[in-house]
Amino acid sequence: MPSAAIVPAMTTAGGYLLVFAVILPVAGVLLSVLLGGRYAERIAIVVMPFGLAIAVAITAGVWHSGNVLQYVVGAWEPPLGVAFRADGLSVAMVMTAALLVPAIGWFARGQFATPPATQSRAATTFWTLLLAVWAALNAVFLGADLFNLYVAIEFLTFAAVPLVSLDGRPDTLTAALRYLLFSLLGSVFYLLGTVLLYGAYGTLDILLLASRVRMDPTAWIALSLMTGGLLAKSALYPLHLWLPPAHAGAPAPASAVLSGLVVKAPFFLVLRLWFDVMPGVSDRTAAQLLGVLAATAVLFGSVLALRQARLKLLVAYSTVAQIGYLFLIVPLSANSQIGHPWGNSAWTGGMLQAVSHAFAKAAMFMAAGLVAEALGHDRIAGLAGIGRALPITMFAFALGGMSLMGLPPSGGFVAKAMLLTAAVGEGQWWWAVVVLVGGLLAGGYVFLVLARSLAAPEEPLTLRAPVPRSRQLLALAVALIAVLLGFAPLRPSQLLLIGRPEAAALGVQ
Amino acid sequence: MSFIRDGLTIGAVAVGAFFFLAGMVGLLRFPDTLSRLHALSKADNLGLGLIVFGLLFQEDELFPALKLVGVWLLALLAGAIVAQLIARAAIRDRPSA
Amino acid sequence: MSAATVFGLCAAALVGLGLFGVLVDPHPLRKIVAFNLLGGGVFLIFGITARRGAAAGFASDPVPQALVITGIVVAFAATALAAALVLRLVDETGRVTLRSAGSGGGPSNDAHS
Amino acid sequence: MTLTFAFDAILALALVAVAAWTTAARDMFAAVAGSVAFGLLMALVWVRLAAPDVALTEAAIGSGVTGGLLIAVGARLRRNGASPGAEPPGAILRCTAAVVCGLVTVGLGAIVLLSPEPAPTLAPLAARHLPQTGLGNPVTAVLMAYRAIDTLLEVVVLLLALVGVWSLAPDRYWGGRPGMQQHEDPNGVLAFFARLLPPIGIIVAIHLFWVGSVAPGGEFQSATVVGAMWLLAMIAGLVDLPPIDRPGVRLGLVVGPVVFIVIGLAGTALAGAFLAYPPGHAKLLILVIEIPVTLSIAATLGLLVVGPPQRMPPG
Repeated sequence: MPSAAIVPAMTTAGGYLLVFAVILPVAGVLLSVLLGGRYAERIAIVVMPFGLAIAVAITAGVWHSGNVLQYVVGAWEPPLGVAFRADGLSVAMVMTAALLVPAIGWFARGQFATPPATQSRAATTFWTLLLAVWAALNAVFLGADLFNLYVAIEFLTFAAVPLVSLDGRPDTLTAALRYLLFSLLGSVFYLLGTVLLYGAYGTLDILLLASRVRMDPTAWIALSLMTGGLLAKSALYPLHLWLPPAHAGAPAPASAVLSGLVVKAPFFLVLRLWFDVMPGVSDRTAAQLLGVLAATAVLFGSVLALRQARLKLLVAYSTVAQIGYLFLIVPLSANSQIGHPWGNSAWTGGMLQAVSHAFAKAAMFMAAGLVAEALGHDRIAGLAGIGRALPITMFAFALGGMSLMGLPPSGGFVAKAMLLTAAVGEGQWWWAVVVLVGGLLAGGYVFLVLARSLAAPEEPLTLRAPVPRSRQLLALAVALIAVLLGFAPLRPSQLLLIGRPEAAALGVQ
Repeated sequence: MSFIRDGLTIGAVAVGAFFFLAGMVGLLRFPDTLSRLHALSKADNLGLGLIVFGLLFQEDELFPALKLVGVWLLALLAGAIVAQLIARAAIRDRPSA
Repeated sequence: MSAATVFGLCAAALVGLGLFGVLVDPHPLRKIVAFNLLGGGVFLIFGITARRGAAAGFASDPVPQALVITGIVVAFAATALAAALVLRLVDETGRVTLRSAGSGGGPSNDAHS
Repeated sequence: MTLTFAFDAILALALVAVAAWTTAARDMFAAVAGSVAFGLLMALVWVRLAAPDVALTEAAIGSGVTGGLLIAVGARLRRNGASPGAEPPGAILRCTAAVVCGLVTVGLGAIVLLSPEPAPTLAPLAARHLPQTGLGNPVTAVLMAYRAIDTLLEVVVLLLALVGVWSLAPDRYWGGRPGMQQHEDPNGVLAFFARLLPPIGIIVAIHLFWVGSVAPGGEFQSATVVGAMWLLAMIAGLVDLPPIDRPGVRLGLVVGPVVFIVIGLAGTALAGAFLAYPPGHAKLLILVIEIPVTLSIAATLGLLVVGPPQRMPPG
């Protein structure tokens, strides 16, 4: 049982990489603030390959050792000190961020390029905050201490909110303010749960806590408070109201970061809480309740996406729906009949959904941004002919949409197929219906856009601005990653099991 | 000895608290900003002074005692300045002016 | 009943009051004020946890105390950012409200071109 | 015992009463004033909970700087004659909210009453390792040694908030000076005050900083006092608000976290872990970190209060 070797007090070989994954982008942020707008873009571009290299090294380390990487900061052992820990789950998300952030950064050069010797507010802020988002995401995915994770999600909030209102229009300011208020409320409830757990069990370290936590009212209330707070931050129905205006109002690269990556962080913490910190505390009713919210999000978000008149809002509402799929993990694995949640294909399916949605949605927002730049608007009714004018862009949009629909061979297909398998295997067929109907609705809104864009325009389409081919190809590349994820094997992934207690004993292949 | 010190402390603090109370009543009952300000700053400065005076008897060392006096002086200074500023603002914004 | 319990009940009341203010007050600045009350209640729970953890010659567990100090600073940062957003919104629109073209979940969100 | 209990009970009731009044007050300015009073009462509660470090932080930041910021914003909203653009939500929504809040309160209250006393604690561990840090104040030890990574990230969070606030400047003012109103009357009482107080304030700040290693105090409290003195001088018009792209300003903002990270990295080489201190040098290194961190926090707090640029950049 290799997992039994995880001792909270030990720094493993290669553990220092975890600290660097957080500190490197932080250093970039500090440098950007110090040197100002002229250098922010260059600093970000220089930091990115190193950040990617660190993520690859972490992945390799976890994969080769077959065990978690761990770093004890300052050599102060938990529970007194703070540790960072990378298991299979962390690696999947860290790698996703490390691929997407540079891709989005490269894409954003077309929009936020800084001409030499001048400064611009939006560009400086964007590049500084892009690195800050990256640092915060890594801190969330690698954090192993509940309070350190609180600081990390607040870090993420402060990095993400100003991205929404970069253009300074009143409606984006309103969206940013609402996002901030929802997010702060979410964090404060997370914090409340954290202190209740500390008061009951005397530690904040996730591993130590998992070994001490009991099924008692305090744990139960803490779990509800923290889950509620995190749901508000990840915009699960009915706490989704802030998301569409915020994600649709932000500049396209920022939307791609927010929709693809930022909302995944609170979801990730929900998984940590339900499956790592308190696996025994969640009961069937609570898990089913969460499932009902998730299912409503899938259906409601998809229907609203169908009814949108603007492309970016359509994509944003589809995020509301796709977040619903993620939370189906909870009812499908929390009380798995196999015995351990991660033995179930819902676990892998849900994580694959998180990763493939990140790429698919980023590609779709990039494409939507290019369309809006080319046309000067993003009204769906006025898209006729854009498919012929920007074929690569619309192809990227279609590939991303394919993953959302769950068409083979995309990552979304495998993810949804695994969720279906799990729903049937667990005897909870009603979630299977939700997955299928959600896929059909997604097909509806994606085809709506594609059909419109391929239609012949009434008058010849004139593009307001030329769209560089490189940016279109970048969107396509990101969409292709989402599709290639579909060649992942259709069974519980070994990588995601690394660091799961008892996973080895379970003998899942 | 400690009995006398405690007695002095209790007496001074009680009188100080009375001045605070009087200031509070003035703040609530007086009709306009300026007279309220008058009641408040008078009572506050005196009240705080008496309380600090009372607490001095409980201090054996010089430095903490000096810190207490310092607190009073700073509060006095800040109170005076703020009262000035509020009074000016009140006169400027007076509806008849 | 110990001091910790008294202030613990007080904290519970503050969390409820603050949450109510955040949820129902229409004015964003007052939402922020209410949010600070809510935060105060949560910090107080840290305080009573610390007080109940008095040991080893410390009258209060230092770890939750340090966490609260971090929390207070973060809460201030949040207040400052929210306040700046409110001010900019007022400069742009002359109104203080969270309801705008982007409000609500309906499909009528395409008000601006 | 009963007397202290009575005091605690009255204090707790006063706190709830002020909070209720703040929530219910019709005038927005009254609500802001209520929140300042709330912060001061909270500081008293922290003293009663044997947490003087937190009491100082609460008084300085929770009540002082936050209060100043909210008053400034409230005054500007009033000056702009901003109309409240929305009505309160309907009765059903209010009732639902009240029920939810009531449930949260009851649940929390139940936990408070049911929790064991004494509670689990890390105090013995913190005490055992205190000699390794060379510090006398365990709270400073948690902030600067055991959980230094939290403190580092938090200082950066504060800086990010400033980046966010600055990003709200209109484009034409980018790089310019913040727009806070100054009272430029060189012979006025405020200017007098602003000349008299800062030297005293700096001494207080140094004192707070210095005792922080052995007694209540430390960099956050000290930084707030420094920041407040700077703000006072700016409000009184003695010093102008700095343009946000002045290199000195930028340097002041980042020097703290940069030194923090550099010493942390040095720890990787010299003491075996990021943010570890070599034995025997912990106190000195912590001090070396704290001085620039105090400066950076002070600068960040001050600039957060004065807000985004509102004047054309020079040149």
